Amino acid sequence: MNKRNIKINVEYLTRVEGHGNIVVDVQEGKLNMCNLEIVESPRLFEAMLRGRSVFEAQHITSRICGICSCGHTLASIQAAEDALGFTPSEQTIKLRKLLLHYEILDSHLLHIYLLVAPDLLGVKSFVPLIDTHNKVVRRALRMKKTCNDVCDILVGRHVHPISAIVGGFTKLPKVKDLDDMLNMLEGMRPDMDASVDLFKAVKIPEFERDSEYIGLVSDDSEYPLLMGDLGSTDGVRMQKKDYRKMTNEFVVPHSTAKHTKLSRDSFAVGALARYNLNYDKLHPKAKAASEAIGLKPKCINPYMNTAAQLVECVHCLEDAIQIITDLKTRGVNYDEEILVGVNEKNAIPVKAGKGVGAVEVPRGILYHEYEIDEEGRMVHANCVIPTNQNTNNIEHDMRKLIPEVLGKSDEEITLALEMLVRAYDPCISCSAHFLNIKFVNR
Amino acid sequence: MKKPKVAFFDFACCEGCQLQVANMGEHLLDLLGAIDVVEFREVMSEKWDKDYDIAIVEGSITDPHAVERIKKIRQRSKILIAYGSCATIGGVNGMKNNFELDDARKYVYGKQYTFFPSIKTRAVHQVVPVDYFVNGCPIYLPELVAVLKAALKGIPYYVPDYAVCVECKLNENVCMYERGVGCMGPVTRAGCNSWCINNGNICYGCRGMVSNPNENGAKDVLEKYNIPMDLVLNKMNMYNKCRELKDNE
Amino acid sequence: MKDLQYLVLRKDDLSSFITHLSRDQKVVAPVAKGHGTYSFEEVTSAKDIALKYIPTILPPKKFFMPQKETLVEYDLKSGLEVNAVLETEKITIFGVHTCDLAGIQCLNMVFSERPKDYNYLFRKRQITIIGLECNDYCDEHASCNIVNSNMPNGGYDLFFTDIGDCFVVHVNTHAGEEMVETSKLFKNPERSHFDAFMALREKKKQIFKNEVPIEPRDIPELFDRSFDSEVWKDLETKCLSCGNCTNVCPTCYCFDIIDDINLDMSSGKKYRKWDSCQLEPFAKVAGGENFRKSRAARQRHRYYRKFEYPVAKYSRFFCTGCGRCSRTCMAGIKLKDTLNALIKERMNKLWIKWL
Amino acid sequence: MDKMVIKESRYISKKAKILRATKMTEHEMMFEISLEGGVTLDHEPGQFVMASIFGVGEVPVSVCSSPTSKNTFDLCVRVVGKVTHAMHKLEAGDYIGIRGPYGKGFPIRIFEGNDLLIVAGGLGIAPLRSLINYVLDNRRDFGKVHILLGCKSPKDMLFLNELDSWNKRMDVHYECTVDKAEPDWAGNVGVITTLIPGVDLEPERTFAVVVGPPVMYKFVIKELLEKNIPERQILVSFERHMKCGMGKCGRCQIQNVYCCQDGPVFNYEQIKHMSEAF
Ligand SMILES: Cc1cc2nc3c(=O)[nH]c(=O)nc-3n(C[C@H](O)[C@H](O)[C@H](O)COP(=O)(O)OP(=O)(O)OC[C@H]3O[C@@H](n4cnc5c(N)ncnc54)[C@H](O)[C@@H]3O)c2cc1C
Ligand code: SF4
Ligand code: SF4
Ligand code: SF4
Repeated sequence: MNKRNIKINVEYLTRVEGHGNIVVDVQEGKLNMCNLEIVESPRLFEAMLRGRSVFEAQHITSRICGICSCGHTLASIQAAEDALGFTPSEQTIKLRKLLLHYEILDSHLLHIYLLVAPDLLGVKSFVPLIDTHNKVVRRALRMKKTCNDVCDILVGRHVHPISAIVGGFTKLPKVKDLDDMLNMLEGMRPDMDASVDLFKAVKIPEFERDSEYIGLVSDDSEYPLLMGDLGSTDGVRMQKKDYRKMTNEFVVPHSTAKHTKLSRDSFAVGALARYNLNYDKLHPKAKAASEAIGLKPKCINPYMNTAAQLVECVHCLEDAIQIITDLKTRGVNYDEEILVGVNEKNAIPVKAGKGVGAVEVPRGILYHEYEIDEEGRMVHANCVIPTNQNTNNIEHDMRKLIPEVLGKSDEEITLALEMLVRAYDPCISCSAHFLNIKFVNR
Repeated sequence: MKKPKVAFFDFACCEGCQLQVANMGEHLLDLLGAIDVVEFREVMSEKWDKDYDIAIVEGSITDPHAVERIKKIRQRSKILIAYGSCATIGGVNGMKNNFELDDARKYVYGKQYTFFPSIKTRAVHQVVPVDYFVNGCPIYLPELVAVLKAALKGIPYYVPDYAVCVECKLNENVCMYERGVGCMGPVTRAGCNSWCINNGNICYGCRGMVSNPNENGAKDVLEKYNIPMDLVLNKMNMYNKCRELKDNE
Repeated sequence: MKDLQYLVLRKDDLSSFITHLSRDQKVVAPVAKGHGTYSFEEVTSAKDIALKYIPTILPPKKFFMPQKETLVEYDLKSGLEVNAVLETEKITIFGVHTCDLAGIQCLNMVFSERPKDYNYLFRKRQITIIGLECNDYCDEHASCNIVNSNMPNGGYDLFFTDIGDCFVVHVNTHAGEEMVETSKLFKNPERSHFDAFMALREKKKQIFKNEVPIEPRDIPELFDRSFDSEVWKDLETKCLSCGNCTNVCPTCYCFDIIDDINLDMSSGKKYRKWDSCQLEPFAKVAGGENFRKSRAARQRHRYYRKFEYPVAKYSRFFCTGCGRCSRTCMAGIKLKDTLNALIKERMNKLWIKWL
Repeated sequence: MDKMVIKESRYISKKAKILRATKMTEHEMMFEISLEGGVTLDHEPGQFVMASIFGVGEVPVSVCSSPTSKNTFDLCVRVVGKVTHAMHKLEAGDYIGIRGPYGKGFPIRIFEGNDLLIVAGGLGIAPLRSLINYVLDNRRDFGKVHILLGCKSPKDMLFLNELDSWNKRMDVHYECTVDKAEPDWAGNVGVITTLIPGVDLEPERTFAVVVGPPVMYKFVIKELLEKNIPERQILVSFERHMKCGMGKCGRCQIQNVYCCQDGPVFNYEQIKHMSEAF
C-alpha cells in the first residue's frame, strides 16, 4: 500500500445543493479520518413549527429546501392528513403522483446535466459547456424549462408549489391545462432519448461496495413513489409509522451527530436504491433505457446513482403522460377544488393526533412526522431527510474508495471524492436543520 | 460594454431562489450573455478572488460566522443585491425570532445545542447596506431580470410600494375576503403578479409590507369579514417577523 | 326608419350566432367565475355565456386599453431606431350592459380629444360591440339611474333586449348590419315583439329611480362645495389604497409608461400599463413632494374625477353607476354612501346657516 | 394578436444627438442637443420636452435655451432618480429621444411692452433662462427687467457665466441671494423673499414670473401680492410627474387642470383656489 500523507479539505463542496465539506486525513497510508461535514447555518425548522397550524406546515416546510420543495410539500401534507385522519380523494392522489413525477424529473435533470455532466465531460461547471457543448446545454435547459412549465400549470410554480395543500388542490387543471401539459411532455420525448444516448457514451468510474438499499415498497404493480411500506434489499419490511426503526439513528464516537443504519454498517436511499428494489415495476421504456446505458439490478456502484436517475426520468415522463391521458378521458371533477384556509372554515374536522408522511423524493425517502393538539396546532415535528440517511453510506464508500485510489494525485483523489459525494446528489439545505451535522476537531 | 462580474452567494435559506435562476431555461443563456458569472456555488466549481461588480445574495444572516462573511462580501462588491424573502426581510427564518433563541436550539439539537452558534435572524440589510432588493419567496423571475437590468444600467429600482391587491384585481381573481378567507394582499408589496392568489391560495406576505399600510382600515376589514386578528398576526409573523428587530439585537 | 333597424333573434339561435361570429374573430362575453362574480372572457359557444350577470370584475375597457400595451419599440444597435407600434386583434364583445357602453363612450372622448391617442383609436376600430339590456337592477351597489346609464344611449353596433324567448335587436351601425346579414339568423319583428319591448322599457322606468336623493344636475354644485368636506377625512381611516376601485372602474384610464429593455441591453420597448391615483407614489414628484399624500386626498380626487372635473371638460359624468368600485372595496367604501354623506353634510350646513 | 407600425402615434420620439454635455454643479448637467436632420425644435420659453433615455425611461424637462438659437436647444438636468441618473452618464455623440415641445409656455406676446419681474429659485432658473435669453435677445420689445435669483449655496449656482453677464448689463436689474453663505461669498444671504420688497416696480405694468421648488411659491406670491401686482400678472410654472405629456395619463393632474397641456405655466388667478396646486 502506498505510504503517503494526505490531508484533503474540500471546503464548500461546490455543485451540491447546500454547503458541505469533505475532510480526509491519511497518515502513512492509513486512513485516520474521512468525514463529510455539513456546515450550513442551522435554521431550526422543527422548532419554528411548534404552535403553528398543521394546515400551514406544508407552506413552511416547503421552505426547508427549494430544490425539494414539492417533495417536502407532499411529505408534509401526507403527515398532516395522517394526523388529522383525513383520506384524500382518488383524483387528489393522482394529481399528487403527477406532481411527484414532475419533481423527480426536474431534480434529476438538474442533477444529471448541470451538476454531474461537467464532471463526466471534464470541466469545472456547465458554463464552459455553453461553448463546447452548446447543444447539450440547450437541451438541458429546454428540458428543465419544460419541467418547470408543467409544474407552473399544475401547482403555480415549481419552487414552493402554491396550490397543493392539505385536503387537495386549490386550483385544478382545466381541459386546456391538461392538453398543454400533455403536449409539453410528449414534446420532451426526443430530448429524453437524446439524453439516454448521451449517457451511453460517458464513462462512469468503476467502484463497487455492496450496501443495503432502502425505499418504499408495495404489493401492487406500480413503481412506488408517493405511497407504500418501507422495505430494504436485505428483506426488511415495515409500515411507515415505524420509520424510526428503519432509520435507527445512533451516535458515533468520532462525531456528535447521529448516523443511520439498518441491517448493516450503513444503507443507501435514492434513485439507485429504488431501482434496485423496484426494477420490475419500471415502465418498459425505462427498462429499455436501463439496458441501453448498461445498468442492471442489483447495481452496487454508487457512481451509477446518476444512471438510475436517468432511468427514473424516463419512467416519470412516461407515467406522467399516462396519468394526464387518464385524467383527460375521465374528466376532472372541479367540485373537488378546495378553498384555502379550510382550517378557518373547519371543512376538515380537527382532532389531536400523530401522523407520518413517507415519500420518495428525488434523493430518497423523506419522512415528516407531526403531532398535533386538538386545535390542530403543531406540538412536535420531526423530519428525516434522505441526505442524512445517506451520509453514513457516503462515508463508508469513501473509506473503501480512498485506499483504492491512493496512488493517484491529490487532485484526482479530491475529484474522485467530490464526484462520489455529488453522485448521491446530497441536498444539504434540507439536512442542515437536523441532528446529522458533524464536527471534527480542527 | 464590458460584462460585469457577477457572483451568487447563499446564506441560511432554501436555495430556491438560485433554483429559480436555473429555472429560467434557455433565457438563462440571454442572461449569461449580459453578465459574466464568476461564482455560483450551486452550479459552478469556479472561484474568483478579485472584486465583484455585482454580488447577488440569498438567505438570512443567522449566525456569527455569516455576519463576518457578508461583511467581507460587501467589501468586495460594488453592488449588492439581496434576493428572496430570507435576504430581503428575513423570511421564514425569522419565525425563529418568535421563540427564545436557546429554547429553539435546544429543541432541535438537544444537549449539544451550543455547538451551533446562532443569533437572531436578520435580513441582509439589517447587517450591511444593500443596493437592490428582489423580494419574494421565491423570487419572481421577471422582477429579478428587471433589477439586474437596472443594476447593469446603474439606475435605481423601486420595489412597488402598493398592495398585492392591485395586481390581483388586474388578474380578475375573486377576492379571498369575498370567499371568507383572510389574505395578506392588502398590506403586502406588489410585484409578484399576485402569484399565489392566481393559483387559488392566499397571499402570505412574503414580499414584505408596504411602507405605509393603513392599519386601522385593515382592522376594520378583518372585523367586517369576521376574521380573527390573531390569525392574521400569526400569518404576518411567518415572513415579516424580522421587521421588529431593533438595531442592537 | 329603415326596416332593418329592429330585428329579432330567437334565443335558440344565439348559439349559432356566436359560433358564426367566432369563425373569424375572437368573441368575448360575460362568463361566470363563481362566488357571484363574472368576467369578460373568450367564448366559443353560447352556453359559456352568462346572460344574466352583474358587472364583471374588470370592465370591457380591458379590450380597448389593455393592461399592458406596447407603444414603441426601439433598437440601439444601429444608432437608434424607434418605431411606434400597435398590437390589435379583431374582437367582438357580446353582452355589454348599458353602464359599460357609457364607460366606453367616456374613454372614447378622452382618447379622441386632441392630441389624439391613435393606439386607442385604431384598436377601437377592430372591436365590435353587442350591447345587452339590463331588465332590472344588478344589485344594491348599482347607481346607474342617477347618471342616466340604465337605458341605451348608443355606443354599440348591435343591442340585444331580452324579451323572453327571443331578443329584440337594435341594429345601430354598418358593422352591426353586416353581422346580422351574414349570419342569416335574424327575423323581422312582429307586433307582439314590439309590445313586449315597449312594456319592458315602461317597466324599467318604474323600477329605476334615483339612487341618491339628489337631482343629477345638482351634483356638480354639490362637489363644488365639498372639497373640504369631513367625508373625505372619514375615508382616510378606511381606505387601504389597494387601487381596486380604480382598476375596476370603466372610466378610469390613468396609465404609466415603462421602458423595458431586453437582456441584450440594446433593444427594447416602451409599454403603458394601468396605473391608479390611489397608489401613494402616483402624485409624488422628484423633490419628494407628494401632492396627494393623504388617502383622503386621493379618494377625493377619485370622486372628483367622476363627478366634477369631467363635467367641466366633457359635459358628462365619468361615473356610469356600474357599482364596481363599491362591490370590490374590501374596506366597504361605497359610492352611494359617499354621495349620501356629502348630501347630508351639505343639508346640515344649509340648515345651520338658516337657523 | 397582430402587430403593426403606426406612424401616426404620438408616442414616437425624434432622434436627437447630444452635442455637448457639461457638468455644471455636483447635481446638474447641461446638454446641448440637436434634432436629427437639423430640424428646429420650435419651442416657446417655458415649454418642455419629453426626453427618452432608451432602456431607462422618459422624463419631462424644460427647454432652457431661448428659441432664438435655432438649430440646437439646451436641457439642464438635475440628478434625482432613474432617468436623470442615466442622463448624467451621457456624453457628446450619444443619442436620446425627444418628443414635444409640450405645454403652454410663458405668454411672451402679452409681456411685450411691459415690465418683467423674474423670480427664480434653484433649478427654476432652467426654464427661466430660456425666457431671459429670449427677452435679452429682443430687449427693445420689453420694458424693465428685474431678475431675482435664489440658491441654496453659492456652489449650487447654475449658468454662472450668464448670471455674470446679466449682472453686468445696464438694462437689467439683477440680484441674487443664497440661503447659506460660504466664507468667500460677498453677496446677499437669506431666502429669496427678502429681495422682493426692495424692487422698485410699477405693479400695473409688471408681469411677475416665478419658478422654483414647491415651497417657494406660497411665500413669493404673498410678497408679490403685497406689491400690488395683479393676480393675473403673476405667472408660475409647476412640476408634476408626467408620463405622456398629452393630457391622458393623469399623472400631472391638478384638480381639473392638466399640468402638461393647460400648463406648466399658469397665472395665479387660474390656480389660486386649487389647494392641490401648492
Ligand atoms: C414641466 C416640467 C419641467 C421640468 N424641467 C426640468 C428641468 O429643466 N430640469 C430638471 O432637472 N428637471 C426638470 N423637471 C423634473 C424632472 O422631470 C424630474 O426630475 C424627473 O422626472 C425625474 O425623473 P427620474 O426618472 O430621474 O426620477 P424618478 O426615478 O422618477 O424619481 C423621482 C423621485 O421620486 C422617487 N420615486 C419615484 N418613484 C418611486 C417609487 N416607485 N418608489 C419610491 N420612490 C420613488 C425617487 O426617490 C426620486 O426622489 C421638470 C418637470 C416638469 C413636470
Ligand atoms: S385576494 Fe388578497 S390580494 Fe387579492 S384582492 Fe383580495 S385581499 Fe387583495
Ligand atoms: S402572492 Fe403573496 S405569498 Fe405569494 S408570492 Fe406574492 S407576496 Fe408572496
Ligand atoms: S365610479 Fe364606481 S360606480 Fe362609477 S363607473 Fe367607476 S366603478 Fe362604476
